[in-house]
Amino acid sequence: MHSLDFDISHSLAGGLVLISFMMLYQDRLYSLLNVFALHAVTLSLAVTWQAFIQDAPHLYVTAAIALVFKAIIIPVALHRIIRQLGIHRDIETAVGIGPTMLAGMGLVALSMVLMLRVTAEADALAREDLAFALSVVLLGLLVMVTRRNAVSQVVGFMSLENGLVLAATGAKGMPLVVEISVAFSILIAFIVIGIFLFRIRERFDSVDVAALDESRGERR
Amino acid sequence: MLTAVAAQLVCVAALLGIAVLAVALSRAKAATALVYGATLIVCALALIGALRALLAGTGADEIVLPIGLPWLGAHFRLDALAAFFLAVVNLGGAIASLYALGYGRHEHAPQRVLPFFPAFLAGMNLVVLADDAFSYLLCWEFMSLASWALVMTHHREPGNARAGYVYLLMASFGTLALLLAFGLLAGPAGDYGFAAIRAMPHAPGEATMVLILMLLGAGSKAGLVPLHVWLPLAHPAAPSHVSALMSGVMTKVAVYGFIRVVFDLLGPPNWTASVLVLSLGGVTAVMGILYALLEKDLKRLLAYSTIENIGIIFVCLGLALAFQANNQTLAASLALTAALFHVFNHSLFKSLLFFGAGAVLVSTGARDMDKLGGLIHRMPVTSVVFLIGCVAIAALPPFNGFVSEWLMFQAVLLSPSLPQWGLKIMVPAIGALLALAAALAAACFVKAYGVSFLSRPRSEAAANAQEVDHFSLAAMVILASLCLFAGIFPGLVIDALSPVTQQILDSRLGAQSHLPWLSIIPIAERRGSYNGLLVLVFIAISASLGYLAIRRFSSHAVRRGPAWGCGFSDAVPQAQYSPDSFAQPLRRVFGTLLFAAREHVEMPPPGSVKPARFSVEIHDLVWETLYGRIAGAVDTASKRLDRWQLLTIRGYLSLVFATLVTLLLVLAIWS
Amino acid sequence: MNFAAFNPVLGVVLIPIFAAALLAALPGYRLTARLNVLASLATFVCAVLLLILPRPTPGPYVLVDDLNIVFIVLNTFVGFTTSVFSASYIAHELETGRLTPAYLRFYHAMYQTMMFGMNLAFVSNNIGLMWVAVEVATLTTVLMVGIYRTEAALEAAWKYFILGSVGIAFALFGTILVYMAARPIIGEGQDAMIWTLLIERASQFDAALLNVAFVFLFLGYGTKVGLAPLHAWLPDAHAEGPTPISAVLSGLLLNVALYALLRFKMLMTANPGAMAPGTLMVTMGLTSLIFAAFMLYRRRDIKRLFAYSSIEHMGIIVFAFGMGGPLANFAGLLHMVMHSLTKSAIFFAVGHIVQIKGTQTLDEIRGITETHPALGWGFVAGVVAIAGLPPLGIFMSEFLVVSSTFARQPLLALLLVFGLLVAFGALTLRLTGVAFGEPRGPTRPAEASYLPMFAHLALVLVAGVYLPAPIVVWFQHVAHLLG
Amino acid sequence: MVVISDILVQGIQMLLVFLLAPLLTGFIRKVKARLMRRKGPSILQPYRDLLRLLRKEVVLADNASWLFRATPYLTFAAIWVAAALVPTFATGLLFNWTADLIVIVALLGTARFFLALAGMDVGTAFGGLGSSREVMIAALAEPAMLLIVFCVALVAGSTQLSTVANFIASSQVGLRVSLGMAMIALVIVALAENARIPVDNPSTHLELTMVHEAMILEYSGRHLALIEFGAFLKLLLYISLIACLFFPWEIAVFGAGPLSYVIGAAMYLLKVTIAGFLLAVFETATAKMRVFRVPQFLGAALMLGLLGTLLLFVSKSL
Repeated sequence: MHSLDFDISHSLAGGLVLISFMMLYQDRLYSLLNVFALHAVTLSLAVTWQAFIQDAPHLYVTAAIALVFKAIIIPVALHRIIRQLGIHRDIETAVGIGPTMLAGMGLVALSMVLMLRVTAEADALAREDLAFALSVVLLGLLVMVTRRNAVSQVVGFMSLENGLVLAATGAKGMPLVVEISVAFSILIAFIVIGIFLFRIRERFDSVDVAALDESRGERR
Repeated sequence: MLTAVAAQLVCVAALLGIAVLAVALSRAKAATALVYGATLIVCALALIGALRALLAGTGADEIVLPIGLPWLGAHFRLDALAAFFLAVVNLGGAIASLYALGYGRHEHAPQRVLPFFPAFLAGMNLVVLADDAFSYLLCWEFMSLASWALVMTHHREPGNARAGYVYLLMASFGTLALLLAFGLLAGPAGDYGFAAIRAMPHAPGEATMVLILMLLGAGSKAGLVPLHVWLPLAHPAAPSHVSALMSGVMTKVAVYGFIRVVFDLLGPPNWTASVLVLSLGGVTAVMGILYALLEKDLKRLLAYSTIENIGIIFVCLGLALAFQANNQTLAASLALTAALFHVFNHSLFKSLLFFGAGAVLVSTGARDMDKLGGLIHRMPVTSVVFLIGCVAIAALPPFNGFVSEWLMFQAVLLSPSLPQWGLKIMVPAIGALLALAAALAAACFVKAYGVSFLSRPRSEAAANAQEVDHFSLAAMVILASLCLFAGIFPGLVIDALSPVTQQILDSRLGAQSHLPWLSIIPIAERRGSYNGLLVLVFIAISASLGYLAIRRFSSHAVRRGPAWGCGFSDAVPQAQYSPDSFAQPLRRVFGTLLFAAREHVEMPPPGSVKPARFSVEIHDLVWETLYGRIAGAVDTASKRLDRWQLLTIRGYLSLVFATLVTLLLVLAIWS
Repeated sequence: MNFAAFNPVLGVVLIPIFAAALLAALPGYRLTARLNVLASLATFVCAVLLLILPRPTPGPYVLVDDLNIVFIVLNTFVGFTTSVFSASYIAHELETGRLTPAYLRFYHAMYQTMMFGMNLAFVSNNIGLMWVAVEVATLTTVLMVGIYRTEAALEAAWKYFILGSVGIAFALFGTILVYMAARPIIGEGQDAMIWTLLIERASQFDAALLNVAFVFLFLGYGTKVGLAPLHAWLPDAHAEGPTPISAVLSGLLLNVALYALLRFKMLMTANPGAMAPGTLMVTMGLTSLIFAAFMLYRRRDIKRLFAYSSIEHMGIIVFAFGMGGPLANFAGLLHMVMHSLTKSAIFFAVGHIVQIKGTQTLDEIRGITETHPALGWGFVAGVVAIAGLPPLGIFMSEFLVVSSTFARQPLLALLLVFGLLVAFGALTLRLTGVAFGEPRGPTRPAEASYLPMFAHLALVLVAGVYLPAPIVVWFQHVAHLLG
Repeated sequence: MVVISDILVQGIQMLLVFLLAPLLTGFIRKVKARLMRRKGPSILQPYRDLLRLLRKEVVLADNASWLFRATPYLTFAAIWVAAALVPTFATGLLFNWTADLIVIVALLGTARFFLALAGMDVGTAFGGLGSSREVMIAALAEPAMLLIVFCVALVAGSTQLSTVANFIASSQVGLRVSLGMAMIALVIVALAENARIPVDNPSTHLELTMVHEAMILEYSGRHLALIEFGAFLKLLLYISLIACLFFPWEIAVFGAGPLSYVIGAAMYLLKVTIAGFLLAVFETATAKMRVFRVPQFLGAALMLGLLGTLLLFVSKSL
């Protein structure tokens, strides 16, 4: 039983990392959103499994939030935004896909080295879980850093947050997990609304640097 | 009954009270008279207290107040060294207040001076009294801050803002250096009390480090080259009575700090340390006076001359260090006496000269010597006292400046007894530098007096100048008489200084005041002696003899006529020697190397009616090579770093990301 | 109601949140501004009661100890004075039409919500709750920064929001890791997040896990502290929001994050196997100090200038805590208090100056001491204090930091001194420009009370010369706690 | 009784230098003239010049101040006092301990200070030119002078002239290279200080080459007489100084009795005569140098002084 528990959660968490890699690989916005929806579904599965094996019913709420909000509402909303704002559908990369993948692998290796050594005393499940979660967090951040489109950056942030939820649920008995996942969902909602309201069409750095400096009165 | 130190602190509190009162009164008409009158009285009381403590020689008197650093309290101590410097401070303060009773009336923004003037005096008093590192630094910076506010009095005048800025920056630099020095002295446990520091042994390397830091810290306040740059900017920018205090007194407080830490707290020095002090002092003396020589702004000239005098004082201190390091305490006390004597002297004549410059400024509105001239006819009293100041500062007998330089040369002449070859060879060379500085000082003050007070007026304002008020004149006359007094009765001053050397070096010069004819014999009669009184009497007798003889035997006829101008009579006043042209020979000799001075002559071809043009370019190499580069480096660095401020959000995120990854990598590799 | 049974902790937390609800509902500028002041005063009174009355025993959610009481009192005090300042400031904003009454209502509600978040963060004994509270405070300030809805303000708010969110995520990850480290020792559930329990057993935690946790916490909360290179949001947020918010940001919000950092630092030091957090803090502190010092030179906007100065001072404070030891910790604590008081006083002055001159551009502000003596000299005193000159309070802490560091790590002290000097040069350069010279721009008198500014400055002045013994003992105890 | 004789000897010395000074200048002029195969004026001509000047009226510039009129008396007095303090024929005079070598140098400095001021007073270009060049020369001569003092003081262990003279006369010293260097340096300084060729030409009146003469151009009548007299005294002073420091042979020790005083006086006269003769020969054989060559000339003195001091250290340590 223990080994089955372990294998399933292991493979789900591993799947999450894999899907993070897939995100790095995407060069179309729509496909990125789809991959992200897959990410969220996988997360929701992983959380459900954790709820089951930890016998923690409140985690089902978290899983439900992940499924409904992140796998369905957000991708749909982003689809609409892309359409309505007429966002260019290619993903502009600041760093090429190849180097990004390499960097991603480096990051995963780094988190493995760190976490596996770190949590030698903890139970294997938590250990693996943490290592994967850290990988997901770092990969999410990598997406944010290397992609120029606002939408892909939001996606990066959300996958980062998925990593957090993974870690939180993997930490057995951790209180406040639900609250945290709710809080984060609100945060993400804010971001998405922000994009829509402020018409940040292309990227976070859409504003031309020079214009930005003038508005700050800092240019000389 | 108050103890001596408590009485001094009461005076300080009174000064601070006056400062607060001045804020409240600043709009009132009588404020000027009230504030300066009150500071005059308080400073006079404090002066009496300090003199009593110095002359009575009752030993140290301490008090701890429950303020300042919480677990330490604020320690204050009045010993002979502090008493001497308190006397200098309060003498300067009292006379400056007297002067300001008249001079202050011409101030158009008194509310910018009145609160800070007493605060400044209080700060200087407190620095001298402070007996723990925290109080010391706090008071030190308070003093800087108050004087900075005074420098900013005339903030609208061009250049003054920059002067204040450079001043504040250098003051802060100095304070930080002092802070580091005290940090070293106090050790990791943080024993900031001077008593604890004095009791602690200090390793040689640490001592050298402290000395260097003190040279940076106290030296920047005193004006050692190359830390002097703020001084000629800031001192002249303040109102003249404040300039007098800054130049005459505040630099001495810096000297006090140096003596207190290096001689008192640090214990016996290493002789190599003295090499540093000596060479810095020598360079400062010569450079300072050369700058002064090239200057044509009267107050800046005086400020540069302050740098020279500080150099002289530091040379004396370096000599004292050298002798002390070799246990030749009598010689050390001679050198220290010379230093302290010069401290006293310089506070007198530099205040006098700044007062004179202030009087000139009031009556002509000009500091630029190119606009002065002929004031000896319009300002009879000022011109006499200013002349006395000039003679005194040029180290000419029978005035006081000569006595301290004479003592210093006596100390220099004792240097062959030093065992170290480096010092043996170096000290005479430094002595020659000082002789050069003295001669240049004479040249410089011939120029200052000759151009401003003698010759023909170079501007309308100078031609119509009026003598200043009686308060100002009284202050200047008092200082001039003190200059003469200290010059002809040097034995009294030396005896008054002996408690200080006794305290610091455990050695003193023989008592002088009972010697016949009031001579001074610092070491032994066969080594050298001097009698200012007799020199004065001789000169007076000879001059009167000459005068009487001439009155008796020669023609009395006097005919007034135009000056001989080679046939060109009635030349315009601009044809006279100007400050620049007066300095030209010496500029040619020294300037090419030290100031990268170049003369450009534009001579029209024969037959052309165009005027010939002559211009001189002078570079302040210290400023350009050192400060200019530092400013440039800061500018470049900030420009480069500023690029990191113009990133996009993604850029910033990348920074965060990079930091995270770096830290994780470090963790992965390190653990 | 029995007075003894009254729990001031509840007051500290609940008064702001109720006030927020009330303010959101009430119309009218005068009333709401007064209510805002009143609520802040009441909170402050509660905080003082908290200080005076016997401490409540630590529960699962609430903790009051020597460390956080410093922060609470300071926080509520500055919150109170800022609300006084805000009352006169906002009136002017209404007049000039920069704010509408509706937004004003929002502003006041958010102000109290922010106070709630900060106070909650201080009193919470649960690291998860603390995280939530910090985030609440952050998000409310985000909203306030963008309240003017100019392009620049929105951009600033957006930047703050995004960088803040990443910080939030990091901090959360760190918190989870701490929980993971604590779980095997303390057991599952809420107990493993309770600070008092954590610190008791910290020595048994897995050191390596704590290390990773600390890196994340440090970066997460460090983003809010404004440590370089995580500081990018800070200058914009300060410059574009209303000035009371700038004052609160610099004076208080940075402290909240700093407080969180300190708590985790204590955890790290309690564990013998964990890496010394000092090195990291010292490095980042110095980086922030020196970087911000250079940045000060090229600022053209007066509020941005002082925002960088906040980064600089946070650098010094983090450096001091990183050095550790009774002296440096004492100094760090003192510096933090002094910085809060001084910096908010400066922002009060800056607020008035900007309102008079109608511009934030440094070059267009000249000769304030001449046209507005009280305001001008108040500003001078503030800048002089923040630059570390005596007899004002920051001098004492800088004195202690530098001198104690120099005796232990001379090289670090030299770097520190270098940074201080560079920053000093920039600040005084700007000070000279703003306070002196030929006056420029409008010179109408300010219709404002300078009371909050002078109250802060007076406190700073007194603290610089005389620290009452009880405060010293208390701070020393805290310094000892911090290790 | 002793005091009276002391004062008497001191008075004789003062009178001696007073009387001798113009004679020395007359002598030098005579020798120079003879060397140029001119007949030259009488050796007593300087006295006559002085008397003539005294009888002339004073022409003052319109804007001359009191300082201008007081300076001749002051400078004369200062130089006379200085000259009286240098032992000529006897050491240990009553007031010798009033002042040492440094004071004497400084007294001359005072005199020059006031003369330079007076040169500035009237406000003509000449006065300024003279003053500025004069102070330049002085500025360079003084460090050299100090090194000479140092060198001598190092040998004798004193700056007191009587002590130095007695010490060197006591022939414990022998011949020293460093003393020789110091002497050459002192000669150079003396030439510069007395405005002699090659630094300055006392008899020129070509404005652009003048230094000292330009400075006192405005003086006339009794004022000029005093200044001229001061210059004579100064020349004698320096020659006495050289004699006393480096050739103190047969100088009378204080209280040694009238005979040794007489011998000392005779020797002194001889020394002065020889020095005057040498000076005249030197001045005849040399040309005046450009003003801006003077620094190099005086720099040589400085170097010699320094070298002398260093050599002394070396020889002392051997």
